[in-house]
Amino acid sequence: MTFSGEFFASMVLALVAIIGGVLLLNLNKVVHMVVALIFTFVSIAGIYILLSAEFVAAVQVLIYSGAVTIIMLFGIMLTKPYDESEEPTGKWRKIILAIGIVGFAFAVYLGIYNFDIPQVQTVLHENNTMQIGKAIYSKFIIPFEFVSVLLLVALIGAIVLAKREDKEGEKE
Amino acid sequence: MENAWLIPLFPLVSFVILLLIGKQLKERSAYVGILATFVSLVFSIVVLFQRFFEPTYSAKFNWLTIGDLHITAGFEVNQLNALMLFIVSLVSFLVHTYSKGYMHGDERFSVFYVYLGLFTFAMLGLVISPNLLQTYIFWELVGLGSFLLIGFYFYKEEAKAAAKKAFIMTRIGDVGLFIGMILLFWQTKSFEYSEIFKAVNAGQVSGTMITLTAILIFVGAVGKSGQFPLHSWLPDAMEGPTPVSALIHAATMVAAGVYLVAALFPLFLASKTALLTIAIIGAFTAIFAASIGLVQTDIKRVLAYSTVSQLGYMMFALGSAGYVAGVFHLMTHAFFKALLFLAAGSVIHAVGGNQDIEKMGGLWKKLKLTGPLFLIGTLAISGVPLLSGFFSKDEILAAAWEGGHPILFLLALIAAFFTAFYMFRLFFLVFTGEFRGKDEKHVHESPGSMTFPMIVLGVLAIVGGYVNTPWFGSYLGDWLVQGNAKLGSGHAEGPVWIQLAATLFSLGGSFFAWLIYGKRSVSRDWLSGKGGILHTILLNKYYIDEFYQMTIVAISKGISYLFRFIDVFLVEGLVKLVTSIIQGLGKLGAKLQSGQVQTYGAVAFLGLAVLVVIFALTGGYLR
Amino acid sequence: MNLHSILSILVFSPLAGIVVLAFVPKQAEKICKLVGVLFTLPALFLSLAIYFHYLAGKNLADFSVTHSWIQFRGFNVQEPVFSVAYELGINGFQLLLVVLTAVVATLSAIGAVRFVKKEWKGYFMLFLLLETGMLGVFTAENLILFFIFFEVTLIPTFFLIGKWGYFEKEKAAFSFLLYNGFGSAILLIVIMILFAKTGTTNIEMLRKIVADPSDPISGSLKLGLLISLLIAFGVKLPIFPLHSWMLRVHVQAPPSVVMIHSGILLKIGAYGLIRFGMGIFPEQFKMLATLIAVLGVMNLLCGAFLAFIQTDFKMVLAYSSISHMGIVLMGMAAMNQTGVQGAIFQVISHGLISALLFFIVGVLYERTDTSFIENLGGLAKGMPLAAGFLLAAGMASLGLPGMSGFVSEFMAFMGLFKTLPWLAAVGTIGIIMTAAYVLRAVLGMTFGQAHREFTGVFDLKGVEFIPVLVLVLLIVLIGVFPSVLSSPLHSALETILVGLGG
Amino acid sequence: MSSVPASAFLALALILFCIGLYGALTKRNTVIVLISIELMLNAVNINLVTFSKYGLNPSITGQVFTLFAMAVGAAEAAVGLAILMSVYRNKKTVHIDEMDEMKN
Repeated sequence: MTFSGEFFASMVLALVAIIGGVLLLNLNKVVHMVVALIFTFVSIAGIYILLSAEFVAAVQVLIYSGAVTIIMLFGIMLTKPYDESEEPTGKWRKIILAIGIVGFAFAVYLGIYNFDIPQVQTVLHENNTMQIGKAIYSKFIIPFEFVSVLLLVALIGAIVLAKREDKEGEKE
Repeated sequence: MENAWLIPLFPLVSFVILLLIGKQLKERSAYVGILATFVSLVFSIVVLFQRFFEPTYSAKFNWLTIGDLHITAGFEVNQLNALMLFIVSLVSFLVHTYSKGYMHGDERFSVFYVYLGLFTFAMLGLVISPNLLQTYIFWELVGLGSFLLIGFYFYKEEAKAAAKKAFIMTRIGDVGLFIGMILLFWQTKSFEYSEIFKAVNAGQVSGTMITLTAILIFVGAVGKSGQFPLHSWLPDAMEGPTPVSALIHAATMVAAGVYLVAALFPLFLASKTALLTIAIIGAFTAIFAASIGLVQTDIKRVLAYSTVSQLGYMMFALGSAGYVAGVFHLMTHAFFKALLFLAAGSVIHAVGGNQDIEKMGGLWKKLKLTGPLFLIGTLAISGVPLLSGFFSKDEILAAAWEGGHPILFLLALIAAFFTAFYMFRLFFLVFTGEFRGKDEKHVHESPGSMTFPMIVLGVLAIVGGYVNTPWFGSYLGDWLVQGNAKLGSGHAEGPVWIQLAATLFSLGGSFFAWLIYGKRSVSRDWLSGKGGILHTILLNKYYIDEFYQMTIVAISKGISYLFRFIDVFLVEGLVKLVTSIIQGLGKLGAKLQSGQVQTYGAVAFLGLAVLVVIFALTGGYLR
Repeated sequence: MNLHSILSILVFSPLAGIVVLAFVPKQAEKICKLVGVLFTLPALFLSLAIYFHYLAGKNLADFSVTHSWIQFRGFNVQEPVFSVAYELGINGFQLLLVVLTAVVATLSAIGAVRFVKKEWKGYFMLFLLLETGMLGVFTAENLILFFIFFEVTLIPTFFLIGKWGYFEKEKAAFSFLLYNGFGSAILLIVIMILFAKTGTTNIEMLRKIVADPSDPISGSLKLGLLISLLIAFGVKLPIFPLHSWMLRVHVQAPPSVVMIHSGILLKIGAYGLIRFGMGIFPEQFKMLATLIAVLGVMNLLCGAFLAFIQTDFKMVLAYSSISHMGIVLMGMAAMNQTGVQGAIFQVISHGLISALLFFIVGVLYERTDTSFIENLGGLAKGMPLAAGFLLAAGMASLGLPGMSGFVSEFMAFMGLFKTLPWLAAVGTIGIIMTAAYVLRAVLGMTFGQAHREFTGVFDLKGVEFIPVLVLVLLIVLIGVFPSVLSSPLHSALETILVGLGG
Repeated sequence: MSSVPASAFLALALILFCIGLYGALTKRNTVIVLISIELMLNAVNINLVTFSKYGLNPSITGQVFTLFAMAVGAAEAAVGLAILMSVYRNKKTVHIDEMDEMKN
C-alpha cells in the first residue's frame, strides 16, 4: 500500500466524518450537533469524489449539507424553546444497545474484512454527470418519475402536516 | 295359558285410556280401571286352573340384540307365577273397587286410577317374567307406581318426603339386584331363570360367585320388601292413600322381594351362606319391626310395621329353606293384611281422615261391618287357630325348626307374641271403650263399594289357609313343588308342640293386650312407665331414620360438598391459574407495547444483531 | 333422485333456509319463525327416509358420495400428492346420530318459536347454519371435512349463546369458544399429523393404514395422538376437569340452544371418541381402557354428587349431563360390544332426554322467570301437565326401565362389569345418586306447597306439546323396543370392534 | 487504480451507520433521532457508491441509486419534520419517550 495523496485524503475525510458523527452523539447543544453533522456530510461528499462520483458529491453537498441541515435547524428552532437535550434515556439500555451494535459491527466487519474482489478499471470519472444523466433518462426513467411524484407527495404532505389548523378552528 | 301375557295388558290399556281421557271421564274412570282388573282377574283364575292340570308354559321373543348376545323377553306360567297372578289381580281388583268409594270426591280421582293401572300392569308383568332382566324392569316400574301413589297427595310435604325416600331406598336395594343380575349374566350367559338354574346346578358357577350374586339379589329383595336395614321407607309410605297401602305396601309390591327370592330359590339353595343371611335378616326384621309396632299410635303405621315384620317372617321361612312356607304365608298375608288395611281405611274414612288411634275408640257399635272384618284380620294375623294366618305361621315355624336355627326360631316365636299383642292393642284401642275424638256424630259406615272388597278378603282370610294344612293335606305345597324336587317337600313336618307353642304365644299376646287395653286391669302406663327409655326408643323406631340422616345422608352431602370444593377451587382454580398465566403474559405483552417507538426499534435491532452475530459466528455466509 | 346426492342435500338443506331468510324483512316475526322451522324439515324427512330405507334392507354404502376437492403436493415433483376429497357417507351409527340431530333440531326450532324473543331472523339463520354443521359432522367421511363442519358448529353456537342468552351470556359464550377452540386446536394438530404421516384423511383409509403392521406411525406416537384426541373430544363431552364451560353454557344459553347443545353438540365428543379414537387406534384404546373407565366413573360420580347440592335446576341438569356422559365413557372403556352399544345408546337417549328436560325448563322459565328449585315448589298444582312431563323426563334421566335411559345404562354397566367389575361396582353408586338428585330436584319443583304465587302461570299449550310429546314417545319407544336402535348399529359396531379383536 | 482498498470505505460506512443507529435508538430529542437516521442513510449511500466503483460489475447504477436514495431521504426528512411539528403543536414536546400514543 503506498502512501499516496488519495490515501491521505481519504483518511482525513474519514476521520472528519467519524469525528463529526461522534460529536453528534456527544455534544450537549442541539445546534452544535447540527454543526458537527455538517462536517460529516461535507466529508462524505469528499469521499464521494474519491470514489469517482462527482455529481453525487455535488448533490450531497446541496441536499444534505444544505437543505436537510437547514430543515433540521428550522425544526430545532421551531420546536425547542430550551436547548439542552436533557437527561438521556436509561443507562442499561445504552449499554445493551452499545454491546448489540458492537456485535453487529463486528459481524459485518467480518464480511468487510473478507471483501476481496479484484478491482476492475472503470470509467466512472469520465463525464460522470453525463453518464448519470443518460442512465436516469433511459434506463431509470420510470423510477425517476416515481421519485418526482414522491417528492411532490412529500411536499404536499409536509405542508398539510405542518400547516397550523387554527383557521379551521376559527371558522367553527 | 298361551294368552297369559294378556293379563298385564288390560291394566295397561286402562292406564293409557285414563291417561288420555281420564280428565273427561272424571269419576267414571273407576269403571274403566275396575273392568280392566276384573278381566285380568278372570284370566288369572283361568290360568291358575289351567296350571293345575297343564305343565309350565313359557314363550319368548328377541328383545335386544348385542352382537351375539340375544336378550329375550317373554312370559312364563309356572306354579308360583300362576299363584302370584291370581293374588295380585285379585287384590288389585278389590282395591280398584274399594277406591271408588274411598277416593270419592278427590279432584285427581282419575289420576289415581291412572297410577293404579300403571302399578297393576307392572306388578302383573313382574310376576310373569321369565327372566331376571324383565323382572328387574318391572321391578323398577312397580317402584315407580308405588312412588307415584305414595306421592299422590303431592302438596303434602310428608308425602313428598315419603315418596322420595321410598324411591331412593328401594333404589339402593335395586342396585344390588342390578349388580347381582349382571354378574350372574356374565357367569351364565343368560338372564333366563331356567338357564341360570341349569348353569348353577351344573356347577358352572363358582361357589363364592353364587353366594355373592345371591346376596346381591337378596339386597334387592331387602329394599323392596322393607327388610332391615332398608325398612324405614315402608312405614313412611303410609302417607299414600289407604287403598294404595293395602295394594302396594301390604299385599303385592312389598311381597315382590319375597317373590323374587322364591323365584330364584334354586340359586339361593346353592349357597348356604346366602340362605343363612336371609334367615337372619328375616328373623331379625320380624322381631325388630314387631317391637316398634308395639308402641306406634298411627293406625296405618302399626299396620306398616306389622307388614315389615310379616315380610321378615316370609324371608325367614325362605331362608330356612321353607319354600312352601314362605310362599304360603305370602298368600295368606296378602289376604289378611289387605283386609286389615282396607278396614283401617274404612275406619279412617269413618272418622274423617284421622289416623291417630288415641283419638278413636268405641267404633265397634258404629261400624257394624268394618269392626268384625277388622277382628277377622286381627285374629288371622295373630295366628289364632282355624284362621289362615295360623296355618301359614305354623308352616313357617315348622320349617324353621327343620332348618335348624333354634335361636332364630325363638325370635320368631317372640315376634308372634308381639304381633298378637300389637294387633289386639290396635283392635281394642280402635273399637272398644269410649270414642276419644271429636265429632262422634259423623262416624258412619263405608259405602258398598268399600265393604264388598273387605268381605271378600275377610272370607279369604278365614278360608285361605285351608289349602295347605297339616290336617287336611298340603295341596298348595305339593302343587308348588311339583316337578321340582329341589324346592323341598310340600310340607314342613314339625313336632306337634310347635303348633301348641305358636298358639300359646299368640293367644298370650292377645290376652295381654286385652288385659291392658280391653279390660284395663293393667294400667296402660305399666309398660311405658317401667321401660321408659325402651319405650322412647321404640316410639322413635330405634332412631334408625335419625341414624341414616346423620350418617348416610350426611356423608353423601359431605361428599357432594367436597366435590363442589374440588370443582370450585381446584378445577376452577386450575382454570383460573391457566387464564391468569395467559392474562399475565398478555399484560406483559401489553406493557411491552409501551408506545415507545424507540424501544421497539431497539428491541427489533437487538434481535437482528443477535441473529447476525449468531450467523457470523457459526460461519454462515463465510462458508 | 340419485341416491348419492341425498346426503349432500340432507346436509346442506338448512342452508337454503338461510338464503330464504335473507330475503325476509327483519320485523316479519311470523315468517322468520315459519321459515326457520320449515327448513329443518327436509333434513328430518330425508334422514327418516334413509332410516326406513335401511330398515327395508337397502345398503347404506349406496348413499356415500365422493368428489375430489383439494389436491396439493410439495415443491418436489416426486412427492406424493396430498388430496382431500369431499366425502360424505353414512353407517348405522352415523345414521342414528343424523336422525337424532334432525329430530332435535326440528324440535328445538319449534321451541325457539316460543323461547326466542328478539331478532328471529338472525337467530334462525345462525341456527340453520348450526344444523348444517352438525349434520356435516356426523356424515363427514374425511377428517378435514369433519373438522370444517366441527368448526361450523362452533361459531353459530357462540353467537347464539352470546346474543340470545341470559344475564351472563357473554361470559358463557366466551368460555364456550375458548374451551372448544382449545379442543379443536388439538384436534387439528392430530389431523395434520395423521395427514402428514399417511397422506390421507379418509377415515376408512386411515383405519386400514393404522391397522396395517407396516404403518408409518410409531406406537408411542399413536398413543400420543389418542391421548390428544381424548383431550380434544373430552372438552366437548365433557370429561370431568374440563367441564366448567359447559355449566355456564347450560345455565346461560337460551333453552332452545341448550336443547341442541346438550342434545347433540356434546355428542360430537362421544362420536369422535368412538369413531376416531376407538376406530382408528384400537390397540392404544385398549391400553387406555382402564384410564377411560376411571374417568367415566369420576364423571358419573362427580356429576351426580355435584348435582345433588345445586339450587338451580339448570345446574342440576348440567351436572347430570356430565354424569350421564360418564356412562358413555364407561361403556366405551368396556371395549366390548355390549359396552360400546350401551355408550351409543346413552348418547342417543341422553340427547333426547336432555332436550326434553331443557325444553321443559325453558317453558317453566318463560312462565315463572326462575329456574331455582326453591322458588318453583308446588308447580304440580298450577301446571299439572308440565309437572307430569317433567317427572317423566326425570324418570327417564334416572334410568327407569321402559325408557331409553335404562337400556343404555344397563348395557354400559353390563359391558363394564365384564371387563372391570370393581370399577363398575363403584359406578353403581352413581345410579343411586342419580335417583337421589333427580328426585330431589324434580320433587322440589313440582311437589309440596307452592312457595309463592305465580301470576299468569299457565300449563303447556299449543305448539309446546309437539316437542314434549315427540320426545317422550321416542324415549319410551327406545325403552320398550331397543331394537329400533340396535339393528342399525349392528354392522357399524362390528367394524369398530374388529380392530379391538373381539 | 486506487490505492485505497474498498474495505476502508465500507468500514467507514459501517462506523457511520453504527453511530447513526446508536443515536437513533438512544437520543430523546426527536430532531436528533431524525438526524441520526439521515446519517444512517448516508452511510448506506457510501456503500452504494463504493460498490459502484469497486463492485464485481462496476457501473453507474450505484450512483443513480444513491441519487434516488437521497431524494427519498430528503423527502423523509421533510415529512418527518412536518410530523414532528404537528406533534409538537399538540403535545408541546419533542421527546420521543413522551410520544406514546400507540400504547396499548
